[in-house]
Amino acid sequence: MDLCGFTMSFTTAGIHGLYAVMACFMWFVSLAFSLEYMHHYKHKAQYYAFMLATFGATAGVFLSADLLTTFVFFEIMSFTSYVLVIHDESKGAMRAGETYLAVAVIGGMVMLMGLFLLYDLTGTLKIAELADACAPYAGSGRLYAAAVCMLVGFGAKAGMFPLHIWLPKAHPVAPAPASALLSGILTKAGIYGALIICCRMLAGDEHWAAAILAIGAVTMFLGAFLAVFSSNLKKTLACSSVSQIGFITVGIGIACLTNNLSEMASKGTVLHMVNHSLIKLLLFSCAGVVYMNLHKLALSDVRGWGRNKPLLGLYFAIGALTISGVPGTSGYISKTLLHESIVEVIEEMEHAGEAVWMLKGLEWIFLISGGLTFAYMSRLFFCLFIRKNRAEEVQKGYNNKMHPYMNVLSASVIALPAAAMLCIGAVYWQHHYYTWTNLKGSLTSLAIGGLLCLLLKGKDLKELKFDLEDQVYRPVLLKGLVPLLAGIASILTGLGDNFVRMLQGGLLRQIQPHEERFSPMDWLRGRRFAQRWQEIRMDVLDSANSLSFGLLMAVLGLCVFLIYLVRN
Amino acid sequence: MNGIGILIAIAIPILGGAFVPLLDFGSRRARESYVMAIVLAASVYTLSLLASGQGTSFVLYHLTSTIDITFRIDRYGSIFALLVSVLWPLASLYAFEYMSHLHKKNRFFGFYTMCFGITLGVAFAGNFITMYLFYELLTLVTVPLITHEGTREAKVAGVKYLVYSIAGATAAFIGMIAVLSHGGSLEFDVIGLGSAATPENRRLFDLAFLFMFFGFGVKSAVWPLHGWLPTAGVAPTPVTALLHAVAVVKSGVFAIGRVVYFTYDAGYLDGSFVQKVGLLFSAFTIIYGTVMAWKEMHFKKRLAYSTVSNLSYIVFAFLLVTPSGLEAGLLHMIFHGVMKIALFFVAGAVMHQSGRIYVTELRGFGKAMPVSIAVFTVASLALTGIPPLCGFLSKFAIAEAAVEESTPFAYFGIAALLISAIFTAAYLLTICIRAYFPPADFEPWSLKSVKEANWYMTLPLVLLAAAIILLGCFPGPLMRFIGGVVPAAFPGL
Amino acid sequence: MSPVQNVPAFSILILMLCGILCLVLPRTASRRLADCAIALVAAGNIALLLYFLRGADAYIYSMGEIGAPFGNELRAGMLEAAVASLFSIITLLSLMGGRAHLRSDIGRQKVNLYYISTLFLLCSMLALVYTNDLFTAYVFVEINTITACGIVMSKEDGYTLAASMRYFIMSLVGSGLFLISICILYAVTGHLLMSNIQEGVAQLYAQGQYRAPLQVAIALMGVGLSLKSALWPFSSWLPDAHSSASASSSAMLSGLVLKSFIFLMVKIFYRVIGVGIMRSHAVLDLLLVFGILGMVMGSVNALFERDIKRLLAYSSIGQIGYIFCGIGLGTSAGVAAAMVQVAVHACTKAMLFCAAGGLMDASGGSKKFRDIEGAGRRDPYAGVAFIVGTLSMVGIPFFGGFITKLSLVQAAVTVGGWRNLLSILAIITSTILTAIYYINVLAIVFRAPETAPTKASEKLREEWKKQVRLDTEYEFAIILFIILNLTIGLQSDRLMQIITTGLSMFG
Amino acid sequence: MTNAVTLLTISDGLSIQFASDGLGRIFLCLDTVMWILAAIYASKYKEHMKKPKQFFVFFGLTYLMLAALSMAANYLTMYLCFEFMTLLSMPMVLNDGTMESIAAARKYLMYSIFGATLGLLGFFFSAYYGTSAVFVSGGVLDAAKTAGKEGTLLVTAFISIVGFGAKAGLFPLHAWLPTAHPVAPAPASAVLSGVITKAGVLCILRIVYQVYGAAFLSGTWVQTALIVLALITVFMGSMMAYGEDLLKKRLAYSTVSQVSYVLFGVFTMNPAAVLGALLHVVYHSIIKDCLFFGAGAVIFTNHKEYVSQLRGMGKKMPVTYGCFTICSLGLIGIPPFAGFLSKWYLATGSLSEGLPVLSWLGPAVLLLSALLTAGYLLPISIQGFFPGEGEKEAEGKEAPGRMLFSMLVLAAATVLLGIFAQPLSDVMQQIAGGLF
Repeated sequence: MDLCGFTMSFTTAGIHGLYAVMACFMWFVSLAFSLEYMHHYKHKAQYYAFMLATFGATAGVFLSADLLTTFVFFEIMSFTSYVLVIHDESKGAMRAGETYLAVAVIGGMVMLMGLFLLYDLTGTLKIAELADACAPYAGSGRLYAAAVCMLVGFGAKAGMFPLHIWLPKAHPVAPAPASALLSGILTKAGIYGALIICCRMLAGDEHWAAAILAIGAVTMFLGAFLAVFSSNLKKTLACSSVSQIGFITVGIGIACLTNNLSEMASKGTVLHMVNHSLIKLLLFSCAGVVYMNLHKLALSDVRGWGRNKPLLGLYFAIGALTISGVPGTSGYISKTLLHESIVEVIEEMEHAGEAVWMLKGLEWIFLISGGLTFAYMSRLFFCLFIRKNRAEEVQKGYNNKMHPYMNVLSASVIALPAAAMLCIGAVYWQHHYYTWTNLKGSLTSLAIGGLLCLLLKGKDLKELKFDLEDQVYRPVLLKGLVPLLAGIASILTGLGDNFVRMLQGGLLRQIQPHEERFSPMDWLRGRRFAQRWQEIRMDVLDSANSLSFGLLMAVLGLCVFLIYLVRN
Repeated sequence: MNGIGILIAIAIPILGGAFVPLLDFGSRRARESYVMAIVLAASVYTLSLLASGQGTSFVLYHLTSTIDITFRIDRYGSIFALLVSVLWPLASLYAFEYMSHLHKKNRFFGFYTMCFGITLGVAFAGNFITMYLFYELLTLVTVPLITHEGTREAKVAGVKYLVYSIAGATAAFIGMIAVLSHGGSLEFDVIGLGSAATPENRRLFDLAFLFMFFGFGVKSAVWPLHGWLPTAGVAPTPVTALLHAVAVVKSGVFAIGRVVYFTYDAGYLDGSFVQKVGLLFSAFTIIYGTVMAWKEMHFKKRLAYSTVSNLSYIVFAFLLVTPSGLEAGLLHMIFHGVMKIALFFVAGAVMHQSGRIYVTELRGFGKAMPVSIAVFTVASLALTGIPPLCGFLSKFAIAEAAVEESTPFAYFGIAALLISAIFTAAYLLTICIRAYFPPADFEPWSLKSVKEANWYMTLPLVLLAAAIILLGCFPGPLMRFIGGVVPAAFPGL
Repeated sequence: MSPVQNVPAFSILILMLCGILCLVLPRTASRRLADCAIALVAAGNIALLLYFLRGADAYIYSMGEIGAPFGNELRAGMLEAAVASLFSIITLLSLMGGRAHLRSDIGRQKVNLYYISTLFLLCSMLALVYTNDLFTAYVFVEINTITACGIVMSKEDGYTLAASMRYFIMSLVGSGLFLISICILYAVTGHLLMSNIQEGVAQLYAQGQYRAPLQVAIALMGVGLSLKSALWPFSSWLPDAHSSASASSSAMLSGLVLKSFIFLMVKIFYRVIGVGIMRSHAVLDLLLVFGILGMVMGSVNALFERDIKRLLAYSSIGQIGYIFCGIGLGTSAGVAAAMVQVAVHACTKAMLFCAAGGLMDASGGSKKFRDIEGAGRRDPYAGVAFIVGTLSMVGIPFFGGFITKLSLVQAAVTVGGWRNLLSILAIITSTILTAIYYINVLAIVFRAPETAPTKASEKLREEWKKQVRLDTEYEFAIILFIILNLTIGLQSDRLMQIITTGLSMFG
Repeated sequence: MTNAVTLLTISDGLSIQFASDGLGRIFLCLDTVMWILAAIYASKYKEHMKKPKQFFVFFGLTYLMLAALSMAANYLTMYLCFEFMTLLSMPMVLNDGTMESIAAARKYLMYSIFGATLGLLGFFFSAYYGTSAVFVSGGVLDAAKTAGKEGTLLVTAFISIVGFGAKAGLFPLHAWLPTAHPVAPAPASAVLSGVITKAGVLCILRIVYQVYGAAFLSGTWVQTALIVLALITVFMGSMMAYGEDLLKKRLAYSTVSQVSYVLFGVFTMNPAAVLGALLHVVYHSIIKDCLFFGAGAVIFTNHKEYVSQLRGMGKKMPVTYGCFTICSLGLIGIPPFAGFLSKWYLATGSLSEGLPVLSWLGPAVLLLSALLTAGYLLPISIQGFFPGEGEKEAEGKEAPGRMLFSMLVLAAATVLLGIFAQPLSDVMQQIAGGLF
């Protein structure tokens, strides 16, 4: 179908189809939940319109067969989702929206640049043909440039390390169903792009894979670290999304390293993406319920609210366990797959005799962040459902279960993702996943998690002072770069005008009416020595007429004659 | 029609003019009809001469063995005569109205009409001496016209004009005699120096050329010697319009054309040092003239400086010493004459009706004097070089000739042309803007006293505007008439 | 020996005779006698000129029968005849032109004396032109000096006496120097007749003897005659003398007296010392330089003048500079140019002085510009004469001035080097300056009275207008002058021929 | 140019001829459509003007000259129409009669005439060195005559292009745009920046492709210099717009930068780039006119000039702001809307042309400028629609019907041409191909 001036092509093959279905499911659940959530919210019409628009765009992104179509829907998705973010127009929301839009637009532009370079290099943007189109240019700088640009674009949406700043800010302010979708599906769109780059364009390129792994590791650890220290319910979940994206990036990195041969890596990545979407849908829904009733999200306020709400506790527990990768849950399976793929690569590299210490480090970070995940999830669970609120009367208020905290529809709807996760866990209940080596990995991370949880239990951790965006990005960009460029531009603009003004002031100055032009004669006449000269002339004239002057001149003339003639 | 016709054509205005101060006319009407009769007779007769008498020559008097006063109608001279005889009746008609409130009309119209005859003399001169004679007489006759108003300023302008012209004429005279005494021929039908241009006296001929170039350059306002033209702006408008835009200055340029094409020939001058000097000076004057015109806020002084620059257009074209250069120069001579006289007439009309002489005081005149300002706009568009009008044609022809020459000096000339076009737009169109679009807070009643000039003044204006437009769109016949010069000036081709 | 050949001797003798007769005759008779005598002499000289024009060659006319060393000789050629006839015509016209002034200036009883000195003045000038003997030349130089001072002193007001006394002393210095140089020449060559001296000098130069005395002789000769003919450094006496004299006398002085001495200098240089020696002689450079200075300084001073006669006097210095510049160029073309200027300037300056006289009559006798305003309208003859004079001075074709400028420039251009450049520059500046002050005067003379500054001068002018008496003789003279100038202007071709052939016969 | 109609033959080399070719037709349709919409808009806006009669006279005359310019068949006619268009459009700028507007009009006149005169230089040389007076795709230069003279001809080409660039807001001579627009009435500034700048682009297209010829100019220092100038303008325009608070001046600076997108495409002399340029001509006219109409509507109804005063107006003027937002998105180059396709072709054309540095630097600068465009256009719509609940209620009412009509048509065009761009880009493809 040719639309927008070029042919748009769509496909439902493989991952495209899978994720399209996932998108539909996610949207169904969140819309159903938001019926109740939005009940007493303002601008409902605007909310539902843009939710549907975002759904369309996201579906388009997943189903598109060539990168150009992907980009088209990608942009639409960015803008429509922006409206969701700033839905309740609070000051925080506006500022977060601003950051979100800036990152989205910058990411979009850089990705477009990547597309240009790629199109110029290979001549085609069809995803299917990309693999063999990029093969001849394997190591060339232009391919790397294109890939980097596209990675920046997709990475920004996915929330990878350098451009993750908008995620922790955007989700808390967005309405719960929206933030569920944001972290569930939209990040997956980013990952979808990253997947194409790594597994289609640069499959098997060590340098590229190493970079991806590095980014993945950093994101993984950073996300988890931030999550542990956040004191807001939704902010923790957002940071956990960042961390989970880190896990998936590592998976992609491994897949790219092994040139798509390692089946475990690719299966693990896909499975983990699915798991993460469902988990975030579940957890954010729970957070939504909490916000729906209390309109507060800070952990200190919400503490102890869920003590007498067993159903909510169950849902939250399922989510927490899956995300921490406790054996038996689908989370465990995907994490183990990823972990095993790393171990497999290490052995292979050891076998080939290359340096392996880097991958070993990666494995350890994998395990530690797994532990951290378990730590903050359990902290949430304990805070929400186990511990009592510090203030007695608040706790009493929470306890008396007079009105239902969520109606039947939303309860059943939230149940769906939980059920889906459990059955995935069940489907993969084959034995070989539970061999000792696999179990050892997850148990070590759980142990670390438990240890940390004990350490931090009871203490209220304060917010991290350091915030990458406010300290680094905004000052560099707004205070440094923009004024500099603005200065250059104003000099350039002013060039023409100042030149003309300088000319008119100096060389071409117009002689105003009745302005006396300087005339040398008048000046001379006015001078003092002019009168003096007049008198001198009168005396000279009088003397000139006297006889003596005549004789003097005659004598002088005679002398000149004689001297001159005698000489020659 | 033997040569005597030329003498009659020249004699009618000179004698007619001479009698004007002597006869005492009953009324203004009588004098005007007499003067107009004389001028019309002379111009009609001249035009008939141009049509029929091409090539006839007439020796009036043998001054010495080698020098005599001869008249000849050749194509080059007849172009200048055509311009003058067409514009003089218009200028006279204009002058009747303009001079209505000035004193000493008899004397003014006497000299004014004599000047017509003398200019025709310059045009029809057969050799250098005759042209020099009429050239000098032209100076003497125009001095009283400049000092007509008798104010101190006018006297200073008159003396300055006299000094410049006499100096120029003498320098030219010396150059002429140098050429004559070294074997060059002063007759205009003998082209070039021929055998006389031997290598050893080449330096002397160069010096003679420079003397003549700067001698006649005074009248054609080449840069260092242009001082008199702006100061002569104080003269009454018919004088500045006709003399300092058409007759006097054009005779200077006409004489330079004679020197370049008829005394020296293309073979001698092409690529020579003197040509470079000439091109350089004229190109610089083009720029100098327009820049000064932009700086000057006095209406007539601004137009005078614009004349300084436009004259150097013609000098530059002549000095390219190619057939297309000659044609371009002549074309601009005619077109500039028509355009500039229109501009001066408008300046005169504004001054006559409202007494305003500075450019900044012309706000809102578009409504007060619609016809004059409309003609002014047409003329300034033409002078700026907007295509359909005639100014563009001559500018294009000059640029084409310069491009054909393709030497660094020629390119400097083109650059000068363009810069001057920009400045012309600057100093003329801003006046039109002020006149037509006064600011919102402008009270129209302040111009209530200013009315459009009567038909004496507006008729010439309208005719000139029509001429500008017609010459711009249908220059065919005129360009063919000018084309006839090339075989005369370039016998080889 | 056709009868015409003895015209030179007869004209000198007749003038002497009539001069003496005038002493005794009553006023009107002496006036008529003087006029007739001058007219007769003029006719004689014109006949002689026609005789030469028919192709006769120059001849020596020995006075009396005595032999060479003691006898006296006259030499007449075409140039001498032309100059002599011109001088006599102009003297006649000046007398007629200035007649009205004679009555008012000189008073009744002294008019005879005036006529005597005029006749003797003309006689001495013709003698200088024709003489071929140095000592005779000295004698007539002395007579010339005395008579010239006579006609200046005749006006008898305090200022004129002082001016003429100053003129007299300076002239005597000049003639003294002239006498010394003649003595040296006589001592060196032993002869007094020009042709013999020339041979003597040629021999001396050939043998290289007496180089220094000869140089001194030439130098003194040059200074003496330059002083008499008012070359610039020696001309400080001229402005007072010529401006204070009455109209006819200043006309004669400016027009003729100066020119006669120049003619004598040319004759001595070319006939006594010889063309060969003179061609490269250093004195010519001096004459050229002083000539150029004269041209410029004369015009500059005239520019600042506010009195019409002084202005004309200074303009004479300028024109004399022209002549000496021509001589100084050294070539025959240069001398021819000088001779043309002599002829043209004589006519023009005489006419201008007579016209000035007329203008002064029309403005109550005052010479100041303030009063002369509009005088040209009151006395049209003077006005027209002034116009013709200005046009000629400025050098408009059809008038005399043009041919002088033409010939001088032609001469200057053929001469190479610094002379060429210097003279051309001088010509340009002097032409400009001349044009300025003449046309300035013209403007003043013809300015319409309305613009005159004060009411009072208005009434004054009205009466002056009434005073102008119809003086037929004066008008007749002015008309003749104008005709003379126009003929010189138009017939310049024939004038040039006469001069060139005259010069070729000269040596 | 086939079958040229000769209006007037002045002399053998000079004649005023008209002929319709692909390029001319695009510009003619563009002018006509824009003029109709502007006329509808102005019919309502005239209550706000001081001298409406004078405005409409010159409004019509300028259209006449623009139509003639697009149909001009030779250099002389093009120059003639160019000059007259300047002269006739100048009175529209000083319609308000304030001293400031007169000064701006004079500045506009002087810059344009300066540019036109530089353009004249090109005419002189092409008249002499060219074979046929009429425009011929691929250049009219006669190989024999220009054998030794390439250097000078390149210089004249550069000067005349920079000259005509004055009208198109190219860097050295762009200063008149930001001064003329704020003072001109809204329909005038809409037409002035939307269509009249395109006249400058048309002239440059004619000179580059149909007088000197792409083959003659491509690869030379002239091409690099011109591209650098275009890129400087692109960057400078958007940078200055980013910092400008006066709405119309911000849009003027945006015009300066957007028209240089087109010039960048023209100067890269690559079929795809030229296609992008032509598309951008159409898109930019549509979008910029709509933006100016929006700005005019805001000034007309609520007399608010500055962007900082417009917080929360979106609620009060939903339609205006809706169109404004759509067009801003189009201008930024967000895919579904019109702006994206032209940027796509410009970038790919430049990259495929393969000039040493400029091939990638060009698209980079274009995207940077697109980013800045987002920076200065989106905040207006955002503050308009989402003022944030703290702000007090902004007062103001919706623009009158006729104004909205024009804006709606243009907004619709932006969307439709964005999505169904294929027919338009095919036509442009064929024309762009014809130029080489």
